[in-house]
Amino acid sequence: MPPEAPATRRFFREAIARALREEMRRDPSLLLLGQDIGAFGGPYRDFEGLLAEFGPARVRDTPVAEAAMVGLGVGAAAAGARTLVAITYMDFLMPALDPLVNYAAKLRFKTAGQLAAPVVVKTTAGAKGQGVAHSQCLEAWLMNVPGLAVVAPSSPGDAYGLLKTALRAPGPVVFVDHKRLFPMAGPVPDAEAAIPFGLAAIRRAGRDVTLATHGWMTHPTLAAAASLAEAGISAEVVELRSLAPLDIETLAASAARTGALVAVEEGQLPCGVGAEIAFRVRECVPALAVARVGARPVPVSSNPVLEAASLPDAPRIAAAARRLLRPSAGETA
Amino acid sequence: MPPEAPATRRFFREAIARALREEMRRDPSLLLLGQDIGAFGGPYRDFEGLLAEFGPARVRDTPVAEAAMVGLGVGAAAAGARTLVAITYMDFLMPALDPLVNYAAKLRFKTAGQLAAPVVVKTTAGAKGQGVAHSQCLEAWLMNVPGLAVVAPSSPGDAYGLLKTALRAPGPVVFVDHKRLFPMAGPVPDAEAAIPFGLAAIRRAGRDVTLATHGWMTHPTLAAAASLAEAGISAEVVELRSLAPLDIETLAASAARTGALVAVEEGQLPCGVGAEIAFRVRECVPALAVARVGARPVPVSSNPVLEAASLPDAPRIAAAARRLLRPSAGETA
Amino acid sequence: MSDAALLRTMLLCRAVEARLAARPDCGFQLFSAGEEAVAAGLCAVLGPGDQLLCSGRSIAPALARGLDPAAVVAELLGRTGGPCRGRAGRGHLAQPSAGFFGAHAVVAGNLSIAAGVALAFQAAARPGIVAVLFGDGAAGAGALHETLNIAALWQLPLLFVCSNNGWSISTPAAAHLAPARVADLARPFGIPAATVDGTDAPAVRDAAAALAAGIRAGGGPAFLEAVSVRLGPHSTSARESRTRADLAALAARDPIARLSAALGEALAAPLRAAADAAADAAFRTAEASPPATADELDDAA
Amino acid sequence: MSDAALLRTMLLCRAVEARLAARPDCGFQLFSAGEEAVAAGLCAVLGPGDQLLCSGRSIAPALARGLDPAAVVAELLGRTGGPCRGRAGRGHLAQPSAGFFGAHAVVAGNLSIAAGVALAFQAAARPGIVAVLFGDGAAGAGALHETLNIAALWQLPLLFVCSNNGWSISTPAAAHLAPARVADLARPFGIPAATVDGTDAPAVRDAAAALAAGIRAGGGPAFLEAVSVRLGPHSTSARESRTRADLAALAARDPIARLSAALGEALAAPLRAAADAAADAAFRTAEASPPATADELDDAA
Ligand SMILES: Cc1ncc(C[n+]2csc(CCOP(=O)(O)OP(=O)(O)O)c2C)c(N)n1
Ligand SMILES: Cc1ncc(C[n+]2csc(CCOP(=O)(O)OP(=O)(O)O)c2C)c(N)n1
Ligand SMILES: [Mg+2]
Ligand SMILES: [Mg+2]
Repeated sequence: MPPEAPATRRFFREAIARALREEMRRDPSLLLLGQDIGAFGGPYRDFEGLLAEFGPARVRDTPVAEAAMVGLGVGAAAAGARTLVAITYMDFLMPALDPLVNYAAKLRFKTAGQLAAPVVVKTTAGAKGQGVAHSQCLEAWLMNVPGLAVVAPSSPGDAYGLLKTALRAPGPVVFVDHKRLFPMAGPVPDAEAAIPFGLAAIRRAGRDVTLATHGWMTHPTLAAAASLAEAGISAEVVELRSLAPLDIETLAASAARTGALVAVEEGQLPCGVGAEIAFRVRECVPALAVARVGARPVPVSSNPVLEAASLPDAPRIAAAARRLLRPSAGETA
Repeated sequence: MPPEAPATRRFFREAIARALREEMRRDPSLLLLGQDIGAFGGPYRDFEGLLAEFGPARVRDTPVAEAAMVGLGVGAAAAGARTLVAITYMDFLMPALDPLVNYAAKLRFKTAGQLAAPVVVKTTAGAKGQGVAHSQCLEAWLMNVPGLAVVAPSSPGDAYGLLKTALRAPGPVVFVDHKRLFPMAGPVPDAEAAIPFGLAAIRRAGRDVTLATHGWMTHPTLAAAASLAEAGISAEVVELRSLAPLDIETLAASAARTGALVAVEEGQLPCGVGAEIAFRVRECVPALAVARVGARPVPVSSNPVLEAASLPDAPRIAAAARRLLRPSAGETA
Repeated sequence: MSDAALLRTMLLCRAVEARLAARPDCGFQLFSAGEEAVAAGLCAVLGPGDQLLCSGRSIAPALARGLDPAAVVAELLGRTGGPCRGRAGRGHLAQPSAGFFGAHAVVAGNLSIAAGVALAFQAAARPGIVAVLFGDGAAGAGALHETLNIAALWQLPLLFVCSNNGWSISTPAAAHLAPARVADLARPFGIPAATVDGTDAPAVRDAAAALAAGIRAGGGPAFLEAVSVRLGPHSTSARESRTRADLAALAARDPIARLSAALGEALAAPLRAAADAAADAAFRTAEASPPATADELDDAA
Repeated sequence: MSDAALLRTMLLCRAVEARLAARPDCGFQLFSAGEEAVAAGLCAVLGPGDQLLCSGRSIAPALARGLDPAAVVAELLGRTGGPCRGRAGRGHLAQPSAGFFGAHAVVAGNLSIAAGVALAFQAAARPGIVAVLFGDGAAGAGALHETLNIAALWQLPLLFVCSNNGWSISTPAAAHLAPARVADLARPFGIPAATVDGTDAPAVRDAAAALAAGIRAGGGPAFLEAVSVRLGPHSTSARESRTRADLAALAARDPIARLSAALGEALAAPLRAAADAAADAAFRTAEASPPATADELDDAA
């Protein structure tokens, strides 16, 4: 949204509920499927009020059957409805990858356009005290699949705008939020507004290094930029927002200005988001100093000490930037 | 294997069957689970003879239930057996990622070493006329998961040696073969020999460019190197063999010598194997020309014309190398 | 649909598959020989407002659903005259405008998709029903359980049809499926279920009609198990795993021979000739269609 | 195990959970209050050679299985004195050496793992059985179907135990499960199944004993549904979705009150005091155990 648009401070969950409500009103074919999204309003209350307004035929509580949930959402979308399927945690997307990847992502191509699957799979990534099978970030897997769009907001305003676009997209979209975003509040434009996919946002301008990230990690990355500023390093923070399509132009332009790129993600590094954006940016900016920051190669424990130790945070991000800019300094993360 | 070891020419499937047979004899706890691996001998006959020798209690035909197959294999492995689960095509690994990634890959860490899951998931990647949901290469997803080993041979000898190591590994291993490898024959050492994980192999020495690849793509890549040689370009071909762990030393040493790296894979490029090895090699060899070659971002059709058009082949690999070395030449793939 | 029409449909399926099998360039195919009565009997009760989904064993289902045989053959041969422009082939053949939502080559992968189509029908108050055809092998997959449960809870207009040919590739049902009857799987969910001789086309039609009527009347999902035979090997690339004696016993259950005998050679012979002619014509038309070219890929991104 | 011993076990579970719930640093927990009779009754029939697997609602199952309460509490508090050194917490608590193969917080995720453990037992001709405890929510997952089928085909020594507390978070069983009785899901597979009042610990024990005896005698898998109650909200972070009246009705079915009443206050009172003392001691010991530090991660690669 343009910064001057009138906006009101809303919780992340409220922004999601508003996007859903508006799109449910606009598109009577839109169905919502998910565990505990009806009377309960969703595990994070981001579906609150929707059952009351739209009724149980359009807001459907499902069994714990992620594979079938996504299969139904995809099938209904292919048959003329539009659907949003809520998969509580991204770890539980695994059983549902078959309908999403083997069917939905292929559908438009394989039927030569006779069918398409305008389904939104909304799911929650990342760690917040729930342990090894409730904390993973699988965005990179999804970016690897042609035919899927993948978006990951970091703020209520973007969640609102990106979800609206997702709910109007011609094919499957995975909308990835994060457990730590739900307690957050931030400005959401008062007027109806969708944010197009494929547009990164510069969250902080800087001259010395570009920090690229997405989703929740935007916040520790901004904190890292602030601490770098105290140390006299001017960091630009680029938030990707849309992972597929990827806005390499904005990122490469920033990296070309700063000459250095640190790719930050909460997920695992090998074949991760950072590996991809590093490759793509270097295609545009060959002489670039590049580093990446991500999870340590260990499962994410529910133990708060171990969880924190395994994931990137502002000090580690800042340390990576400092190391990149002054390779001789020999700091450790 | 050292080249001088006495060896006999065997089909790929025979090399696999031999590794299985030897390990079944060595380790009486080893169980094989898979669809049609018993009397039928496996879809590619790579299980032939095993039922006859080891009986139906150890060589078990399963229902078409990939999630449970891997779950059972993992659970039995955790409980003191050793298991190999055959998942016919890698596309069908999707429903089985929950037990593999959410359970097996975490098990040793989360139980502080009380349990581990020495399971081998053997599966077949890649395209050969079977269409959009039977052709995918998902190695990059697996490399993204800490706690999984991933290997991908390109020859009978390596299949034999890597499978033996997989069947002795302390934790979960995904052994990825390829539909196009089964008709191939090649030398397999006469003496029992395992190939350690984490060792890449230089398949052809060269001076001008390093072509890095794995699995079936090794063959088109070698063909590309041969055609480059005719054009006066000396290409070194490094076959990774083991994707996790990754032998960056061998690859970086080659890239340091040649100054140029083309990463070749059959799978999709975004967050792919090439993105990862490019990043890792550049950490060691900063001033490096890098390109990657992979599938076009489209589903892989069963239509032979479309299948061929969507995947890398020797001419495209060679063209990418030429473009990388002579950026002004402006050739197109 | 009359018994003669059922025979006509089955003969067309057989004739098309036989011609395809004879071609060296036929590609990777799964044939329905022996299972035509399931496709014909089921499709006899589906109307234009209904949709059919099936597994990768799709040729007979598509033809029985009434797709233009020339277009089906064009698709199988990778020609742009196919409804999917030769991109999908047998494994993913689809023509939703003709009520054939499509094949999906992932075993059991179409079950929840079909339930989704039924959900869209229900949500839009569309009158049709959705039928999903799958094999006994698919019955061991968790997708069936999840889909039965949701279809029952939500009373979706969905007809589950299992062509139980007794085999999942080389594995006999006794080794891959504990229940003696696949239809028993529907019962805990309160879903009406029937088992019928799947080599008896009129019997399949009548059983399907009864169940479909219940669905159309708002009774929610139903389940039909048709006990069929697979006369040939699993696929064009699979070895035949059954003995000669087994195969001879199966051949005696050929649904086409059975209905031909019932209707009499005087009626069957001209139908056979017509089917052969229709199949020949379909191949001629299909071969005149241009093969797909790499340009198709430009449409994918 | 005597009825008094069942009560002792249940009281210990309740006392430990109550103390945990009272701590501000308790983390994300799922409690078993109301379902202790299922854990206690089931574990009463498991011997040292058996293994138990369960869902993320693991505290009562672990304690009922006889794990050292101090070690369990240490694990829950993230201390290195836990069997998993504080890495696993409630969601993945495990101590296989004590017959507790472990919790797994993915709903239905432990079913096929448990069947694998049973397969290892069978393959090694080990005499024990494996029990897997899961909720009604897990019964809608395909994993149950696939595992029932394979367990039946291979006659695995596996006892399926569903603690049907009627809820999957906020969703009542009527909205997430079509079958009226979860145990009915086992019947098509020919698996012996029983439904028992899960708030009656001796009844659970006796039903489990009968089914376990069948498994030990080589009869293959069995299925026990225990109709239980969840007295509190789904988790420490979930809102309570039920009305006060609902909760009051559930409280009347408290398995501990029920067995206490049956055995009489004279017997129950000292057991309660002993459980409280044991729980206090467990917390004291656990708190003396050093918290896990980041060094644990060095062991992961
Ligand atoms: C998920 C999955 N696993 C395995 C396969 C390989 N496969 C193709 S057909 C088939 C047999 C399925 O048997 P059934 O469902 O009875 O169908 P039929 O072949 O008898 O028509 C198998 C295992 C697949 N396509 N999908
Ligand atoms: C695959 C999966 N989906 C969703 C969840 C979130 N979740 C945690 S517990 C739970 C309820 C499960 O209900 P039930 O099986 O009846 O167990 P109960 O909580 O009643 O003990 C859900 C949906 C999960 N952990 N795993
Ligand atoms: Mg079959
Ligand atoms: Mg429950």
